[in-house]
Amino acid sequence: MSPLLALILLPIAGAVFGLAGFPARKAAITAAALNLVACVALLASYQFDQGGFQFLSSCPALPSLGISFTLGADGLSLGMLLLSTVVTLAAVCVARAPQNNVHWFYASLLFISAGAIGAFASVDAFFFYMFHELALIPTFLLIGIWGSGDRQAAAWKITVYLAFGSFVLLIGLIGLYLSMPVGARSFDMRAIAEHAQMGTLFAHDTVHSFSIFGFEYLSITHAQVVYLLLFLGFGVLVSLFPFHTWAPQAYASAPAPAAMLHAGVLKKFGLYGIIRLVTPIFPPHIASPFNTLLLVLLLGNILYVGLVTISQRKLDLMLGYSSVMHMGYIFLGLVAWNQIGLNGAAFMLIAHGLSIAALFALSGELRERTGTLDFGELGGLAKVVPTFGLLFGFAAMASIGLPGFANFAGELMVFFGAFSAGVPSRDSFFNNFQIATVIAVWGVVISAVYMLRAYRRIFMGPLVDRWKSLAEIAPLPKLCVAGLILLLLVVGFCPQLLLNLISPALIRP
Amino acid sequence: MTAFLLSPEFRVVFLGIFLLMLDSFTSANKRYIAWAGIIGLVVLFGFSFLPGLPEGVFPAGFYLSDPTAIFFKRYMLLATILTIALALDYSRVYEEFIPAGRPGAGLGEFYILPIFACAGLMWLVSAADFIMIFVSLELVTMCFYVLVASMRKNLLSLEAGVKYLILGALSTGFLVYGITWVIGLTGQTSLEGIRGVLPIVPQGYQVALMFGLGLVLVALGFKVAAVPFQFWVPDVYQGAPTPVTAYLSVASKAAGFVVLMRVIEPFLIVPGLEQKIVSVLTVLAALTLIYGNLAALPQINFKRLLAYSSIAHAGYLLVGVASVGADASGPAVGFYLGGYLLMTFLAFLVLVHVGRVTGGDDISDFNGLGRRSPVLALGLLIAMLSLAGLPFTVGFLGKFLIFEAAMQSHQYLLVVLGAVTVACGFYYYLKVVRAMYWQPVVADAPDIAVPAFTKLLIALLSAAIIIFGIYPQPLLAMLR
Amino acid sequence: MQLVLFWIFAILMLAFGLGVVFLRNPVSSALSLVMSFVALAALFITLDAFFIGIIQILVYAGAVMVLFLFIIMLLDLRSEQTRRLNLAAWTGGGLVVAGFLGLLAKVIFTLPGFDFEKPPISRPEISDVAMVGWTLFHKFNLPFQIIGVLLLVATVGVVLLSKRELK
Amino acid sequence: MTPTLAHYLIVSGVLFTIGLAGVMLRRNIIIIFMCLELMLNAANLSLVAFSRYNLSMEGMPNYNGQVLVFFIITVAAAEVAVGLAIIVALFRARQTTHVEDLDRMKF
Amino acid sequence: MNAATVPWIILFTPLIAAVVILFFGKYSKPFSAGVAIGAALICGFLSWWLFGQPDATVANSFSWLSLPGGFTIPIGVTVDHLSKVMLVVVNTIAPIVFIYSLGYMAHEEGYWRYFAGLSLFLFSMLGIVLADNFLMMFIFWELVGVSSYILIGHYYSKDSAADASKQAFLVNRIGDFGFMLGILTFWGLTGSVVFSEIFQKIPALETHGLYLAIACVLIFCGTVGKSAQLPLHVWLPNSMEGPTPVSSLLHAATMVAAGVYMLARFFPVLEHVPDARLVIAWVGGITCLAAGLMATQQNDIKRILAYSTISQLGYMVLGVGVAETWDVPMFHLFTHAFFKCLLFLCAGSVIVSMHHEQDIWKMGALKNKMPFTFLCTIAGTLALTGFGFGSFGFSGFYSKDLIILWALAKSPFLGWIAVLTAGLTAFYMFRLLIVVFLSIPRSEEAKKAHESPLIMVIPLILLALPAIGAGWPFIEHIFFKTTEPTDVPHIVHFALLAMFLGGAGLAWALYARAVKDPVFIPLFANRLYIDYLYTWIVKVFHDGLAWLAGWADRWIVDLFVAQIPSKLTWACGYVMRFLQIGNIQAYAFFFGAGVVGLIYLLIAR
Repeated sequence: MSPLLALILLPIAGAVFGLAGFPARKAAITAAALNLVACVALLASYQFDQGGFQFLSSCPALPSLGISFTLGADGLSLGMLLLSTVVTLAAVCVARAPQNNVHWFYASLLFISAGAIGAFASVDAFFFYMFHELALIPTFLLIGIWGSGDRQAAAWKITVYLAFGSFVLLIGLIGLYLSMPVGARSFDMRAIAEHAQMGTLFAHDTVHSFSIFGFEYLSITHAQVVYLLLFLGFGVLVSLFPFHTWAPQAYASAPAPAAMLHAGVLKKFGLYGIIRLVTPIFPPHIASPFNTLLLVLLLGNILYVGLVTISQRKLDLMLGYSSVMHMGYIFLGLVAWNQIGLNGAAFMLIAHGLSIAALFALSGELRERTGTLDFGELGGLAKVVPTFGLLFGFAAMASIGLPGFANFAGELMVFFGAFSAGVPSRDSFFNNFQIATVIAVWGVVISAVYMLRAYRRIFMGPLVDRWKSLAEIAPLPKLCVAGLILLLLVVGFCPQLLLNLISPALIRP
Repeated sequence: MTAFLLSPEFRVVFLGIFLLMLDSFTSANKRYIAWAGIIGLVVLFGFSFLPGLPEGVFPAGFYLSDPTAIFFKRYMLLATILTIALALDYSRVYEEFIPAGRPGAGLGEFYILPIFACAGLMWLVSAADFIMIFVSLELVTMCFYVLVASMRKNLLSLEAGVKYLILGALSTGFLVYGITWVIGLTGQTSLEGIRGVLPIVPQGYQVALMFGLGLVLVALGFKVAAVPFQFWVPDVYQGAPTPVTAYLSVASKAAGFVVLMRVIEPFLIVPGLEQKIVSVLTVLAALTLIYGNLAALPQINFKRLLAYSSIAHAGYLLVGVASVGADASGPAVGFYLGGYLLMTFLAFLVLVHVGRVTGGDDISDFNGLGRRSPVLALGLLIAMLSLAGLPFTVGFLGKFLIFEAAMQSHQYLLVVLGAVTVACGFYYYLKVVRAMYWQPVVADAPDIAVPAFTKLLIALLSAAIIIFGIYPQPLLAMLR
Repeated sequence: MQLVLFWIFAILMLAFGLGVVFLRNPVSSALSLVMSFVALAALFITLDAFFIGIIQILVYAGAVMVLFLFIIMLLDLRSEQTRRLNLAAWTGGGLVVAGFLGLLAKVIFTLPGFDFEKPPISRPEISDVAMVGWTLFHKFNLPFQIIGVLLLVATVGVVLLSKRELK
Repeated sequence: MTPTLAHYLIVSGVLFTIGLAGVMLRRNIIIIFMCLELMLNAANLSLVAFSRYNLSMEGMPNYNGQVLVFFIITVAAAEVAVGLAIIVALFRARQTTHVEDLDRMKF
Repeated sequence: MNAATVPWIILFTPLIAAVVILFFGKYSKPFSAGVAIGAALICGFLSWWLFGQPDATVANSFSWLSLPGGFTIPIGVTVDHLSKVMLVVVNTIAPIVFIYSLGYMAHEEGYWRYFAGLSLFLFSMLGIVLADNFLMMFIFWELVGVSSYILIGHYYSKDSAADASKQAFLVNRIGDFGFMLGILTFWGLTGSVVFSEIFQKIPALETHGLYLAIACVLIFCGTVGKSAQLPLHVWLPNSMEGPTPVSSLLHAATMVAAGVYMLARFFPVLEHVPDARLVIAWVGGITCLAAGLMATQQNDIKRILAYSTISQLGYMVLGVGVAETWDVPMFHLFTHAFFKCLLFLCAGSVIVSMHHEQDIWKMGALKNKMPFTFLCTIAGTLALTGFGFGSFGFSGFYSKDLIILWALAKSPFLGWIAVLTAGLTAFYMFRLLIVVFLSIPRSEEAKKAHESPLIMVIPLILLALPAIGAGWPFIEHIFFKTTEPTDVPHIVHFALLAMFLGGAGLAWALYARAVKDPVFIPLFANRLYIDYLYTWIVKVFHDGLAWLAGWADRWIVDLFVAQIPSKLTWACGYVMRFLQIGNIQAYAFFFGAGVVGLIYLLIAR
């Protein structure tokens, strides 16, 4: 039995205990804390010199289709697991117990966590997919029952959207599976990668031509169909422009811990999936025809969504949009298709997860206290809640990629990766990637604009009378957010700590 | 001869006759009849795992005992057991609506007719001959005519009965006429014989053969609720007694699919025909997917919603049937049906109990169920998630296998349509979840007490949904 | 000669069939159906299917139609009141009927070699009752038993559906 | 001059269509039911014609078809019994046999 | 302690101080101040010590981020003459200003925040100075931005301060945008971000002239932002919302000079790219003239100094563009740091005694009440205006004239602009001096003003000395090896003197007795309307665009990817439902139609 199974089962056990009548909050916090400890222990026992997937355990589930319940973790997954457990603990601690159905509330949170952990600990693409979906319903319930604002619409939107996206993804996965030679098909990520290396994947790629009234409008190979399906599926899950509108609304309506878990951890599933199942597998000749399209879309994320973020008048929506915007950077790193970009993207996955979790935790706290996140109604809060302001300042600075925080190192690698992408020789300058990089770097300015504007509106300026007696942030949330920020700082100062963990898993020729 | 008479179907018939006698000649409490039926069927279900009868005791070409048939015989037995269990819980409502001289009169038949239907269904899944198909199909249909209309003081039940009667008879007409053409042109009644004759049937007969087969497809399409032959489904499902609805939507549909796959199989060896059959099935599947899923969106009545959902599932199953090119399509359809049984019965089980207390079957009657009865709510939650196709449930794996088969036979259109409609499905299934967990309880609504046996059933069905959703191998092994 | 007989009975059958559809009074319809069945039985006999022809008259024209008539009388059904003439239904129905006829025509007229005469039967001395019976009990034994179960179910069903409430 | 197989098939097809038309056009359930019987009988006619014209190898009519006719007649009789029982029950409850009155459930 | 570790100690001491203050500072004011000042003093001593060490180029870096593919970003210190000089400047002025803050901030709240910010700033600034590669420089570049943000926003409850801090950060980020692109381009060209490696490869890249020029100009964008060159100068005057010591240290002496320092660091590349230097020279020249013009019509004492800073930075950038070595602009940076810092601290002293009144038209005749401050201001003014002739003068005289000479040598037009600006400088500085310290008191506060406490006056005196003498050749030669251009006509020296006298005289004539400003030139008073233009651009374009995007996201994108599909689907379902009409006849008809359709598909197609 793999210790990873314990990692998945612990939150579920916490949820079950909570549902069975134990004090839900305590059960949840205990489970999350134990899980974090377990994860750190795993990290400590990972054999770095050996590399690759470890803690493997496998149990055939559907042998006829090459599906087995295989758990295992390499550096990248360990990084993601660490992110998941850290954010889970923070989310559970930050969560304010609602008046009704407390046990369901915590159980939902823990189920989201279990789903994310399961996905990151799966080596089998099929179970990787399945675990992600496990979190769908808890999210629906969390937003629908304990959300705020237009919660019903938001809950519907995120659920139906993600359901659609994940089924597109499922089709893509099946397509990938079917492009292996008969008899050697498998959903094991390692096997898929091996096939890709040996050239047996897409070995008999067929061209499909689509024509209407004799006019052939599309000619596309099976591999390209699969590539597009995977990218579209993962893209919807990650809120790739223009399929992003579910995210801000959902995060704005979700209770803070749900937003933390979803934006911080679960949404990373799609990008992680691309790192695992798309980048190492598709040879450039299949992928490159779509580069321009993907670049345009991700620039939509950075530039257009960035502008949309600026126009927001409420903190929660703004944070939601900002998280959508940052996905654009990660995509840029992935599309760059090279070592630097890939590492940058993976690095940003974790950095962004931590920073957005901290931000959502704080915004949730703020909403609890003030009942509003409207910039127009807030102002000058640093006067009464200085610690709050300080923490928010740190988190905001982290999120806009200030050096010293982990996000910066990630963005840096992404920019360098993208800038050097697609250049056969250093002599030909200004191909699509470089133009995209130039625009993407402007995103750094955009994110500074909205973050500072928000900080200015909420914490600076004259204190609004209504908030004269606002209470300072409670110790536990403070500790959680400070912990997240500390992690960001540590990783930001010594990015090599994290890179040593993840980069062996991200070797590209 | 004894072996022949002791075939599983006859055992079921004998059980039915025994119970009928019990019902007529003793004044036993009708519940005992139901229990006796359940126990008898469970025993027979157990028998089905014993080494089977030797091949060859059955007339050649009539009766198949292949793994599919055996699997579906168990399937029908299980469905019948669950139906009777459901009927037990439903009996209080049922009693109100049957005119009876003494308390419980008519209940006996209500418990016993499903057993005869079960025999018919078991024959049907073994049938390898058009006459056999016709006769057993009619046996099943006859049971259902009676069962659907049996709550005679309930106008909806009567109306449903008439609708089912007329449209069912219409489809029988088409079936018979289609069979006529097929038999007439090939001179063979058995599928085996037809397979043998088809390659030497003159080219010119193909059109007429397609005409006949098309009419048979129409009738089977009626059974499985394929658009455009689905019109009876919502009305009949809504009006029929709930256990009957469940039985109808599971067993009758499953049998329809088994027969459908058996019937088209011989015709697929002729290349010209195969392509046409597949494209017609594709059209049917696409229409069914779209209609079932889309029309379900605005529903507010839960039973009707389940009816549309049943159409939608027929769509996914038809995708599997239309993927006959893939070797995995048969097991995929079988597995899907297996999962469909579990989740549908779970949903109806909860509906029976909620309906018993609230007296209605609108979605709004489920408001606050999470508070009123956590067990029922959890059961229904699992059922809905499985119907919607969420991973770790058997419903998801079913869809997965179907999509896999479809991708393998390059049915890209259907696959994409499937993905889109799954998203619709999430909407309407989650509407129920929303009602249970989001919506407030109606003021002073009492908690719903659930009998222990029902709790056990809910637990068993939920567990099966999840276990087979993670480890489907046992089911799949039965199908191969 | 046979052809003449055939046409006579065929036209009778179809005409009475139309009568079923177009006569307003249910009783007329039912009687018309009886006549149609009788004509059909005659057609069976032209096809040397004596047993089926007799059964047709006994079971159908006799038992079944009596049941129909009995129920019509019992329920005291009057001729169908002309509610409003449902133009849509008639056009729609007409279209479907026309379509179906067209398809049928295509099927029948594309069939090669269906205009051959009746082949002679090799051993006309064997009674077809015997042959039908033999086939039924030997070859189609299993379906026959199933039919038995079916009749049982129908009986039980009718009983269930017709029980009266004792006040 | 004897009638050919096509004759019978045409006549039976027309009869079937008449039955279908009746089902679609009549509003009285009992008459609709009668029309359904017409359809079944049309099928019977085809069956018998096929069995007579496509002789088996021994030169005898194909009795398989005739057996099916026998079954169809039996089933039809049973169906009529059950169907009429349902219709009677309906009439008792609603005092009508008109299809247009049966629209409690829709959409 | 050796030359390899000392730079690291210098670099990290202030950071440690900042962290300590962050965690413990709020409990004790003296503790905060003590830690910060102690750290600054340590840095100061070590810097001087280091300055005394011989130059040794040892590789002194480690990899901060490296990937298996060979991509490495090092963090390392470079200790060469240039960085030593800069270290000395920064670490000399910083302790003085820190100490001065003790007095200035004595009664302010947020003491710990202030000193933590100062320490953070010092850390960042030293990082820029010591950086041995572009990325490290960029990292600290951003960090000085953020410390500047914190310090400008010290009075965050004031709208103007909050806005100013935000603006400063954002404008700097715009500059950093170019900077980052420049780094990327250089990396693309040379495959490295380390200065020494880039310098080695540049000669081989002569063929890529255009790319190289673009890259240099992009790098220069960083300077434009940080050193407040046109067109990104607007934030610097607004940054005066911060406490005066901050203005003095960050926004006059050191941080804003970082842009010039960076160009100097980068000079080996610029030498090979004349096109880029031309751009740089023009930007510098235009900035120095425009800022000088704007300064003439400001009324806020700190703003006048701020524009003067911009103008002087313009000189320095001009110097980078025209001079033969980096010593020329760095020399001006060196002198300017002292006298501008001094001037700001004097202004701070005035402001404190005027109870935070900053309008010069509320002041007047302070010379007797604040004698030390007055004398120091005179020293600063003379240094800034470059008073002197022949071979003797105040510090600015040496450094600024050197730049003007080089400008004349390279491009007469730019040279004369610089000369003209010198006259403007004299005018606006004497305007300030006269209005504030001479003439008549114009308010009650001015009448009651008194000298500042000793802790503020001592730093003034400490700074006045280098302000006077830092340019003297014997001192200059310790730090720099400047050369004069050869072929400049001597008349220019007279012209400069004339400019000084003319400017000062005009100021005396206009303002000696003025109660309020007798001159009003709207164009200059309104800062050439550039601020308004930016406000308008930001409002109309950026915000407008953002609003448009927000609108589009809600009403177009969301409509197309979410609303329409979902509503349409629902509507389709709603309509389809009506097929289920409830009527058996209709069902039979649909059934029949379905049969016909299906059979048609099967046989007729």
